[in-house]
Amino acid sequence: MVNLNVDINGLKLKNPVLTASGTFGFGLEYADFVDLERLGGFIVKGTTLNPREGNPYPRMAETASGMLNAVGLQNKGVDYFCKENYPQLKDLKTNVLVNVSGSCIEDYVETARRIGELPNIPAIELNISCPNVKEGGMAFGTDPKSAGEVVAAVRKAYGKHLMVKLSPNVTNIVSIAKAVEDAGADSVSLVNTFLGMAIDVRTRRPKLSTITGGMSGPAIKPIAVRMVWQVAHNVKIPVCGLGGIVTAEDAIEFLLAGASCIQVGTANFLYPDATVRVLDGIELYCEKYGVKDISELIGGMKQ
Amino acid sequence: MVNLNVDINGLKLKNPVLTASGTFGFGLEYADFVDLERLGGFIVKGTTLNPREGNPYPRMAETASGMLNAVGLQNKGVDYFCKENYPQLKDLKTNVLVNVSGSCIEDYVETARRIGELPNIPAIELNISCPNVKEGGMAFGTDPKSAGEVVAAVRKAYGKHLMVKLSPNVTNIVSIAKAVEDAGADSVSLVNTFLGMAIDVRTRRPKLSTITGGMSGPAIKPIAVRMVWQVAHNVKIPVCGLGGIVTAEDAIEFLLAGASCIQVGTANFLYPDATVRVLDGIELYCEKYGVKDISELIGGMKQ
Amino acid sequence: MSKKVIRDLRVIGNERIGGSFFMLTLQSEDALPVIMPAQFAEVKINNSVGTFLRRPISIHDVDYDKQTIQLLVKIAGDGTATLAHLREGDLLNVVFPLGNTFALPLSGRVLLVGGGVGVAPLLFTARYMQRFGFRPDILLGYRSKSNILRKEVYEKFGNVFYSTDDGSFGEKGTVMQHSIFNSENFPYTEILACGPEPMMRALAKWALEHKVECEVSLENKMACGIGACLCCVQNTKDGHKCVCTEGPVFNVKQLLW
Amino acid sequence: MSKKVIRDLRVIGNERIGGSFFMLTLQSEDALPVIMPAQFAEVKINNSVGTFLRRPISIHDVDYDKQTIQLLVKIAGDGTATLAHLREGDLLNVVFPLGNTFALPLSGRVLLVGGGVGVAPLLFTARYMQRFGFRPDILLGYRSKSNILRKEVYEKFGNVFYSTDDGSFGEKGTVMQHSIFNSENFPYTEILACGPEPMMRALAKWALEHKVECEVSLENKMACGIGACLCCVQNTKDGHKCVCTEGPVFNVKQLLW
Ligand SMILES: Cc1cc2nc3c(=O)[nH]c(=O)nc-3n(C[C@H](O)[C@H](O)[C@H](O)COP(=O)(O)OP(=O)(O)OC[C@H]3O[C@@H](n4cnc5c(N)ncnc54)[C@H](O)[C@@H]3O)c2cc1C
Ligand SMILES: Cc1cc2nc3c(=O)[nH]c(=O)nc-3n(C[C@H](O)[C@H](O)[C@H](O)COP(=O)(O)OP(=O)(O)OC[C@H]3O[C@@H](n4cnc5c(N)ncnc54)[C@H](O)[C@@H]3O)c2cc1C
Ligand SMILES: Cc1cc2nc3c(=O)[nH]c(=O)nc-3n(C[C@H](O)[C@H](O)[C@H](O)COP(=O)(O)O)c2cc1C
Ligand SMILES: Cc1cc2nc3c(=O)[nH]c(=O)nc-3n(C[C@H](O)[C@H](O)[C@H](O)COP(=O)(O)O)c2cc1C
Ligand code: FES
Ligand code: FES
Repeated sequence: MVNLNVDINGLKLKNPVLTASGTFGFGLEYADFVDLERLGGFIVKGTTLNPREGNPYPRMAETASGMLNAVGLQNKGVDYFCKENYPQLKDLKTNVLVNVSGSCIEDYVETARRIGELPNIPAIELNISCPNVKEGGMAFGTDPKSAGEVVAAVRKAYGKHLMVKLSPNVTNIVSIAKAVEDAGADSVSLVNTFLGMAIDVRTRRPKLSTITGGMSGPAIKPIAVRMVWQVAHNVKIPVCGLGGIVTAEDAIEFLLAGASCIQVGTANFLYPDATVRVLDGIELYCEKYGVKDISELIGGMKQ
Repeated sequence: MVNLNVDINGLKLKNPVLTASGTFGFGLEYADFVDLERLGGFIVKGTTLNPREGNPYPRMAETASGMLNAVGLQNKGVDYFCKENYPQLKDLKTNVLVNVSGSCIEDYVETARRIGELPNIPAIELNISCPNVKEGGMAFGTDPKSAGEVVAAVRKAYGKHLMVKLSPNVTNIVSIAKAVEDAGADSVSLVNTFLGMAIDVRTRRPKLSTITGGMSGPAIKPIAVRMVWQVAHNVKIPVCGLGGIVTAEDAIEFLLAGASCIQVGTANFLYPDATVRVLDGIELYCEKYGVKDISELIGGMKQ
Repeated sequence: MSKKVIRDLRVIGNERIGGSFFMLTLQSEDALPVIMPAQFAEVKINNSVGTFLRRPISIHDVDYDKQTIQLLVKIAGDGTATLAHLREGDLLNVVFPLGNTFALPLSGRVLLVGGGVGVAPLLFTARYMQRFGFRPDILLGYRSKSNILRKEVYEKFGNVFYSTDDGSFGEKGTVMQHSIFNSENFPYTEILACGPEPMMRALAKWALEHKVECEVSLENKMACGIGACLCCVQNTKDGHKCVCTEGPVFNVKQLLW
Repeated sequence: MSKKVIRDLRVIGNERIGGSFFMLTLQSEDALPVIMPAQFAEVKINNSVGTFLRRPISIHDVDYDKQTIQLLVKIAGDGTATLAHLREGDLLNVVFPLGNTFALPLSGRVLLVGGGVGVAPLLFTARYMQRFGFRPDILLGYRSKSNILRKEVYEKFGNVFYSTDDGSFGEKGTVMQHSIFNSENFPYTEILACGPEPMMRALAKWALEHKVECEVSLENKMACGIGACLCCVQNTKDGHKCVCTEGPVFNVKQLLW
């Protein structure tokens, strides 16, 4: 028997497998394929203070080993979440985290505060890295100062576990991670999507209505692993790693690089049961290589 | 007949197809597969003032739709180039550019100066973006101020066409491009490789001797196209686009985004005749879509 | 809606049926879930380097006894071209059944309208109606006589009318130019349609003008197919709706066309 | 070295030959270029999603009349597994012939030593020697009797000695434990070897100690295969050398083992 429990700075997960916001809906979409309670937890779609219609169609383009999206945080707002989604999720025996987005500090703070009132949401993931909204979003996550400011403000209004999701579209990811740590984050997750674009050469038009969008999938994994490795060796708070994880081996690569837990994102579209495939694969790997406790893998890369 | 000529701020190319430094050797390696004189030009391996042995093996890892390399600018130094390589290249009826690298400003300047004395090298590509060397390299290319300094210094010592190659590992590629333009660059090329890493989960060791390396190939194309689009709309000097180009359609995507010429890199490893495949495909595309002059495509994305 | 499944289905037939069309017959080891007309499958294409995401394909026909589903596919690019090369015995990983179904009663005087590969979901729709004792009329539009797909099968389930662009079979012109839409009285209470967007837009306009109930099945680009990613949205009078779960079938009154 | 070509070769045979080994026979429409012993091909594997770069595979045998080359391949991962599924008539895009050849004379008393899939280039080496009237001795190391590949073909070209780890055929133990290396006099003037790195390191050590000329063929990871990328370097007494162009064959005196 392998011990897969991890403790992310007080947030207890039965295993390190979470899902990435925006790729797992509200979890229930996957209930036909996945026993949700087997997961370490899942992170629901980006939630904002007010409802958002998101960006116009087309919002998606396929790329080599990846995809671009320009959903633009379509969601029904935090109150709808509290009233309609939360009751369906609150009794699940797993960790349900809410991904909180905003276009100004006040919005982030107020959304976080309202989520904070829900007893069975143990943590939020603060999204300061969405490339698909005009104001806010990624702008906060690409500058240490403004990243620190929004985290500090939310920290005051939110008492539970505060995970902050970082943008990879930066020169120095460590400086952002440190700023966020100093401002009171309990953990960081990385990476969000890379800003990319694609043009249809037949029509000469951009493939996304917004021209640029966020790139995800296996294509980005090597950059994501590098950033996780850099951050994990330079901050004290735990790191949640993601970006292109499809298989258990991918997940283990992030753990070896220093992540304490991981998120499965775009892979859910390829295999709606990707999360349990990854989970089963991690267990198998541990058995095969004589790993008794998942903590042996975390940061376990040999040099 | 399609007119494929482009004029890159005085540098005349018979077509927009160049090759990316480090992926095309000194050109002659490809002579069995490609009529070198058909190309708009080619850019030879990164050259430094003194010989360099490069990094230890292993230097390469395959990734999803891409690869990591950690060659580390192995080369025999500028004098060897001038004495041994240049004579073999100087009579080719195409543009041979030298990619100039260094670990301090003085090295860049002196290497550029020596290359400047070779009558049949019409331009250099200044590599301020190599992620695979400890000092210099990418450090210059990730900060507008130091990027501007090295370009200004080389500008003084080098009178011919000065193309500056930008690193994509930055928050704001436009600010770097502008700094380089202000410092006297004649054109910019982008992108160099993305800093990434990969771990072998069986051995738990990094797949590269240097842990991190540079990622290239189709995986990075959407990010590269986005950066080219941003830069082309914010500087006046021409942009040479690259990153993941394998097919003519890929090349045209860069042209539509605003590149005046393109470079074929990693694709040369997949198909040693990739450059002529791209060139033939561009011509075919122009015929099919009634494009009379390649300049109609440059920046031709409709919004 | 019934439970969705992810399954490796075995290819037991892959038939070229003219032009760039082929028909895959896929067998499941376990009993099939309940499948409704217009539902679709998301197919994982493993050995096409250019195909990252699954491909949505309508369920063309269902045989619960044999535990088979059929997909009628047109080669549109790398992914579908790779499917065309599948051989008997190969496995195909499929997520199904996905999407909603027609909301209008399938019991009145129903006209099914299809164009090109849009005819795919109509066969199972007609078969489904037969099970409840109804027989739709079916209007199929093709480019030319040689493009007509599986003529006899459709004719088992309803009266089939044809229009071809070049007049080589049935009436000449588009489906909208067919006499059905251009005679004094229109005998149907509902129209259910699937086909290229321009055809559906023209049909929607006609139906709204003539106050005939009309539902169309849309084909937006999808990433997940199960309502999780919000990529496939169609703008409607009630805002963005997911084509994969709130569609593919929409009443034309809902659309902002 | 002869001109390198990039060609679509037609698969005219793909034979499973025990365990995870198979042999591809590939035919060229045009005359083959001149191929030397130990040269290799870079094979493009198109329909494996996990395989981005070409795969280097030694040229196992050559038939200039039939315009065929053969590759002896061991399934090591996705790429080689995909090759194992090629069927007659499929096309395979191949860049060849690549690399150097043995520099030692292939005319003296030559011992060829191979282990596992490292036996691949030795067949063509022996055939090449025969053409000039020479007959090498060949020592092949395998895990077990059941792993022995193409026994009769090697035996056509030389006396073959075997060692197996479990002693089920030939002498028990590794090739280095074979009596050839452990008797009073060693009758060969040169050793040419290909196999797993530990075997080659042991052989190199022995050859240096016993002052016997020895060349080994290495298998570093490659991206381009033609000397352009500088990824495949081997550290030698003269610095980094490209295994794809300055190798795959190296004299053990050159190596820093
Ligand atoms: C609900 C639904 C049902 C469908 N039913 C069928 C069917 O029964 N038979 C059939 O042949 N086709 C059907 N399609 C269309 C089919 O999904 C596309 O033809 C297929 O995805 C193209 O993939 P490709 O890799 O061959 O081509 P690509 O190279 O990906 O693209 C070729 C063309 O198809 C379009 N396309 C690409 N991906 C999608 C996508 N995910 N959704 C829609 N269009 C896309 C592209 O814009 C391009 O114009 C259906 C689509 C939807 C959404
Ligand atoms: C000059 C040369 C000649 C070779 N000749 C033969 C031969 O005749 N028959 C044969 O079966 N194999 C031969 N190989 C080895 C063969 O190239 C690898 O087994 C193959 O690349 C593995 O690809 P894969 O996708 O199946 O496995 P992967 O999943 O890529 O890897 C499986 C294993 O193979 C190793 N590997 C991956 N890529 C390479 C590479 N480019 N070079 C070396 N090792 C790699 C990996 O590290 C891993 O351990 C040769 C290699 C070289 C360099
Ligand atoms: C369709 C889509 C929607 C997304 N929406 C959100 C979101 O609302 N909030 C967020 O923080 N990240 C969002 N992301 C980013 C993912 O959570 C994740 O960071 C990214 O996709 C990289 O991981 P992956 O490669 O495993 O998908 C979204 C990604 C996709 C593909
Ligand atoms: C093996 C290898 C070596 C490279 N060496 C250099 C170099 O010496 N100088 C340089 O400016 N870029 C170098 N590059 C970067 C390429 O020129 C190019 O910027 C990058 O690979 C992206 O383009 P691609 O995706 O088309 O390969 C190298 C890339 C590879 C893969
Ligand atoms: S395709 Fe993901 S929501 Fe419809
Ligand atoms: S593989 Fe590129 S130099 Fe050898």
